[in-house]
Amino acid sequence: MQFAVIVFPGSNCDHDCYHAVAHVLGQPAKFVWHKERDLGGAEVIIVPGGFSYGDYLRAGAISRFSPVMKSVADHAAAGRPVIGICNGFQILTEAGLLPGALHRNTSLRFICKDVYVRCMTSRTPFTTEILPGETLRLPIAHGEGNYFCDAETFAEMEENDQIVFRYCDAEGTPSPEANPNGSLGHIAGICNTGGNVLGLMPHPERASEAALGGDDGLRLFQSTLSVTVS
Amino acid sequence: MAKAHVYITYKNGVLDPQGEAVKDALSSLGFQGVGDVRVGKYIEIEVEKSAPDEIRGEVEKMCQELLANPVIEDFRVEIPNGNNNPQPPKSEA
Amino acid sequence: MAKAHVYITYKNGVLDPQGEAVKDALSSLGFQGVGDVRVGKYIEIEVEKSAPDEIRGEVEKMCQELLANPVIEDFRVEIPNGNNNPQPPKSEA
Amino acid sequence: MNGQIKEAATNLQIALDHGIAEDEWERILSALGREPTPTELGIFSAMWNEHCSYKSSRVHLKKFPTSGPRVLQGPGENAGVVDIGDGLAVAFKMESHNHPSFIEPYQGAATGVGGILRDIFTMGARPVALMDSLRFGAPDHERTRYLVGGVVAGIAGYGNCIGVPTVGGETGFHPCYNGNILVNVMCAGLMKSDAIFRGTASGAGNPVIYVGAPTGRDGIHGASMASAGFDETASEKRPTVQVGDPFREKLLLEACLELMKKDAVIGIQDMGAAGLTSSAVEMAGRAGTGLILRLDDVPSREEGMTPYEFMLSESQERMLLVAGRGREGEVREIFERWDLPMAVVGEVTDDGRLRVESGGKSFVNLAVDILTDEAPMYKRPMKAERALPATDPLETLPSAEDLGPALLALLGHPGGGDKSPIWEQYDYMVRTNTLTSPGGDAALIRVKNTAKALAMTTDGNARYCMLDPHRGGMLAVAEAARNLSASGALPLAMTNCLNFGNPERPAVMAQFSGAIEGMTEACNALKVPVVSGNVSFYNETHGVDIYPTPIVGMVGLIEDAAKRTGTGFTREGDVIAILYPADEAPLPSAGAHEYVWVLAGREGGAPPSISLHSEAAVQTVCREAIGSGLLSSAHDLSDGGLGIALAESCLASPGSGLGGEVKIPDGEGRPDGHLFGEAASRILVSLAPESSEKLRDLAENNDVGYQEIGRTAEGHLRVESPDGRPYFELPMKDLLAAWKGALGGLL
Ligand SMILES: Nc1ncnc2c1ncn2[C@@H]1O[C@H](COP(=O)(O)OP(=O)(O)O)[C@@H](O)[C@H]1O
Ligand SMILES: [Mg+2]
Repeated sequence: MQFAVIVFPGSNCDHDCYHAVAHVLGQPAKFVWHKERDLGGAEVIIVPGGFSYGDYLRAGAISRFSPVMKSVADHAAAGRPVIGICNGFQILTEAGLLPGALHRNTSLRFICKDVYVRCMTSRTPFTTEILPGETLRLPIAHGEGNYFCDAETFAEMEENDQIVFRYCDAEGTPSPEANPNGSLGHIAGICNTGGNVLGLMPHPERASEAALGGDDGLRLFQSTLSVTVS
Repeated sequence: MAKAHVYITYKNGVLDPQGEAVKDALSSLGFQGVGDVRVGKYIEIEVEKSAPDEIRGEVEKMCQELLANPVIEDFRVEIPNGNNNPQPPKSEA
Repeated sequence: MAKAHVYITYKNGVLDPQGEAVKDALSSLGFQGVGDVRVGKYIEIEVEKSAPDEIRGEVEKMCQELLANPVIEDFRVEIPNGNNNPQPPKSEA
Repeated sequence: MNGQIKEAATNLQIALDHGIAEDEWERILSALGREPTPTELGIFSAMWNEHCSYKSSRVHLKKFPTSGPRVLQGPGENAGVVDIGDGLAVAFKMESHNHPSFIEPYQGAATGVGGILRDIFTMGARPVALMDSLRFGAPDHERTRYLVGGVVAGIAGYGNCIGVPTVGGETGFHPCYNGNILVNVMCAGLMKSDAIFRGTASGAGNPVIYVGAPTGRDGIHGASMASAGFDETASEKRPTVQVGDPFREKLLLEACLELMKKDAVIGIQDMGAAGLTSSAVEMAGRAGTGLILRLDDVPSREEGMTPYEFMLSESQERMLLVAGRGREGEVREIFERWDLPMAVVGEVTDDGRLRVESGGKSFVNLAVDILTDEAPMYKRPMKAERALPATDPLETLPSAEDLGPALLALLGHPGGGDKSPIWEQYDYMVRTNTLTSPGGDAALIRVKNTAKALAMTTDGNARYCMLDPHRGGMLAVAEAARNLSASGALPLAMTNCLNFGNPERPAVMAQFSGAIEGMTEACNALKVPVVSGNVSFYNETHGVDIYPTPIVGMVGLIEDAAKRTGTGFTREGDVIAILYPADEAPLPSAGAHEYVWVLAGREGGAPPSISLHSEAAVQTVCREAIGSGLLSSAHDLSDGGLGIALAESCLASPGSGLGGEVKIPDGEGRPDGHLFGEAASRILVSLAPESSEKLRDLAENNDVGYQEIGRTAEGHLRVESPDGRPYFELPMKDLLAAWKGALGGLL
């Protein structure tokens, strides 16, 4: 499965994503510079985390205008897998590929720690191998992960099975105490109506090796391998 | 170069964590009777245009495309010394 | 409750990385002739006082103590519908 | 020869306003045979000040051992470089940003991080880890809360954005820092051992290239006020605080590393303190060459900047480099791709002079060596003074039966409690190399594509240095090395930040000299050379100096990253034991400094004594035991002695659930002295009972004491006297609650 990791000026989890899919998962991967338009036949697009354009103005606001985003949108429109991680999630919402917006954590602080998330659906290419109700331990590292959308959109997302991960406690129960940033409905990750575009705040690439304290995150990348590519 | 001022605020109904924090901090500093506090952005932009209406048009476009996120934010443009008949805050939604 | 508006901007000469990034982004979006862009804060505060002068006094104190960082920022307070004879931006320095 | 210079004249008063002493002014006059131009005067003030010239410290710093089989680059460059095998090397350095952080905590700390990062990637290394060593005033001082919040957010704001993990550090509180906090930041980077870049401007005719952010009037210090007279328009150009732009620095980092893969770069140096001046002068100085700078070509972001302002600006995120002739195009191509300004601003000459031109006029024409080699050097007077009582204040404290409350007080004190409210604001995991979250003795970073891991720590104990600078210096180096050894790493080399008061006071210079001598002894005994460092003087408020605070930053190597330990107990029923110098008691009752401070606010007596030979032996045994897989955990005893070390090992166990049952070994003195005494050279370990034979043998063979003191146990920590009387028994949830809440009011 060919992976492409998009690199924006300021991206800093690009190498981590590359490492996870190329060296840990052992799949072909390449970087695509944001000024390019050619995704080079990649099947899975990763929009990595970091601080594209320094998070200036709003996280993801400036990156969404990069030339490559048109190709990412086409890829998404064709129903192919796209995952936006952390800043990548922010970029996908700014670009309108996912609904809603991410704003400042209620604590107003950057938070870096491990959290638990509950998988709500197996319908995305990144969760095919994860059962609904399963709990994963994944790291977060963000200052603007507080998901918001209007009530109507939220209802639609629930209706359409678009909420993919919710923050929860170690037992799998979503709760305000387990929600690190105040996000609506304890949302940690959502997908588009088609299910092929996933955005999430936690960093699966940082939880892809036992040596680093856990490998639950690898399962998201592994899941894509069982997706038949048309 | 002419100047435009842009004010970006959270939409009604969107929780403003920074505003809440400022409000709490003001109270604990001893300021009494502080009500709602909302923290937004204030952007000053220099543009080459000179007719106030043109400037406004251009800058509103900037807001729609980049400066404000219509999901959570409203914006308002003012042209100093220009025609600033009160205008309701705008958003794309 | 009365309202006050506070505008906080970087002092002249202080680097505004955010403003620079926004300026570059606007240009690459095709907006032409964009000059300086400065990104600051815009704060709306409700206070219990009602005399404009009292409100201004109170809110300026808030700026000095909490809202603005006098080392790098200037601030300006406006009372909507109050007496807003143009006032120069203030800083403690 | 400077006939065409049109700036106003300079005089003694202007020199004094620039912080140049009267005899230094005379020196300038006799060296030049004329009065310096205003820009030249500014350059002298920058190059001859303490920060650049090390004029008060140089004679002392010479004592440090700086070489060793692994040292590829010692002090004198932007960072030290040490070989770690497999063709790789680690570059590292620590820097202070104390004064800027006190004035504007967020930007001061942020730009401190930016500066040390540039020092590392200038060498050709990719930064892989940051550490921060912080000292604030009393927790209840009115400014402390504001400063803690700002400094931590500033470090986070810069480090997180650029994507270098902040993996550890230390945080202390003491009223001596009420008016002068310390913000020391260390960075380590990885590089190929045969691709070290240096700050040298060699090869006459080679282009001098400016890359990075445009220059503004940032941080032109008080000196610029004196310069206002030189130019009528200067009055409104007030000096401004530097604001960091981590996004721009990220681009600069990537562009520089990309450029360095080509052989176009001859020398490169970041523009740190005194910006263009120090980078140009130092690069020429190292190469024995000269430079011409044409200021009209320097990118600027403000109108009408004078040569004086260009030369002294401390705008951030800028670098100066010398490229091979004809390679300008390659440099331009890379920096354009990263959307960064790049400009050829001069060239290398062979006449040993710094010339600065603007608008066709010459503003500076100075021999480089007057600014560097011939800079003033002082042997300042020294006179040791004792400011704290010589008697051990432990005796003034009533001895309690129940030591539980004291333990909880120590754990609940901001200095001793949980620091996660700080380090959870730092992205400590980005780059996926971080093997342990902050909170342990040493930070561990794996080296991808090898089995190795780097270990890093920062340590310093100002109270010890205040009580006895010499011994305090030794203890700081010993503790840093012990922290590394306790994680399984071999200490390789160190850097430092020497934070002291006003060097013009003989008592301060005595502290400085004593601390350096003590550090030097320990470096020699533990075979840890000093490869880089930084001196920060004038840490004082209203004439009162801070406690002498040398901070040691040390880097160690674990050959096989799988063979490492953490500080936390891992298994119920493990043996708890202490490694200690064989010719001493396992736990002498001495110097319970932190305990007396937290409980009674008193300080005095002497720091713990230390035998460096025994220290080395204890560390060797610990490392070998970890290497042979004998240990489940290891944690050095430091502030708060055994009591705190035990509690921390319990708190660092999975879910903070493992406690222990411990009996204090027989010995003379007070119970609280045993429990909280801060004897050096001791490591608390836990191990499977089956391994205890082997560890005992290993210790004996190396003249190291091995004393079992108890077992790990689920859910509580009980400590009893040698005759079985309980000092306390506390449920883990009580320890956890006290510890977790320690920073509560501050963040
Ligand atoms: N400012 C900080 N930044 C990052 N980590 C920190 C910081 N302060 C403390 N820590 C972490 O918490 C641990 C305990 O902190 P502290 O008690 O101050 O240090 P020490 O144990 O070295 O005396 C440190 O070893 C470090 O890993
Ligand atoms: Mg320690």
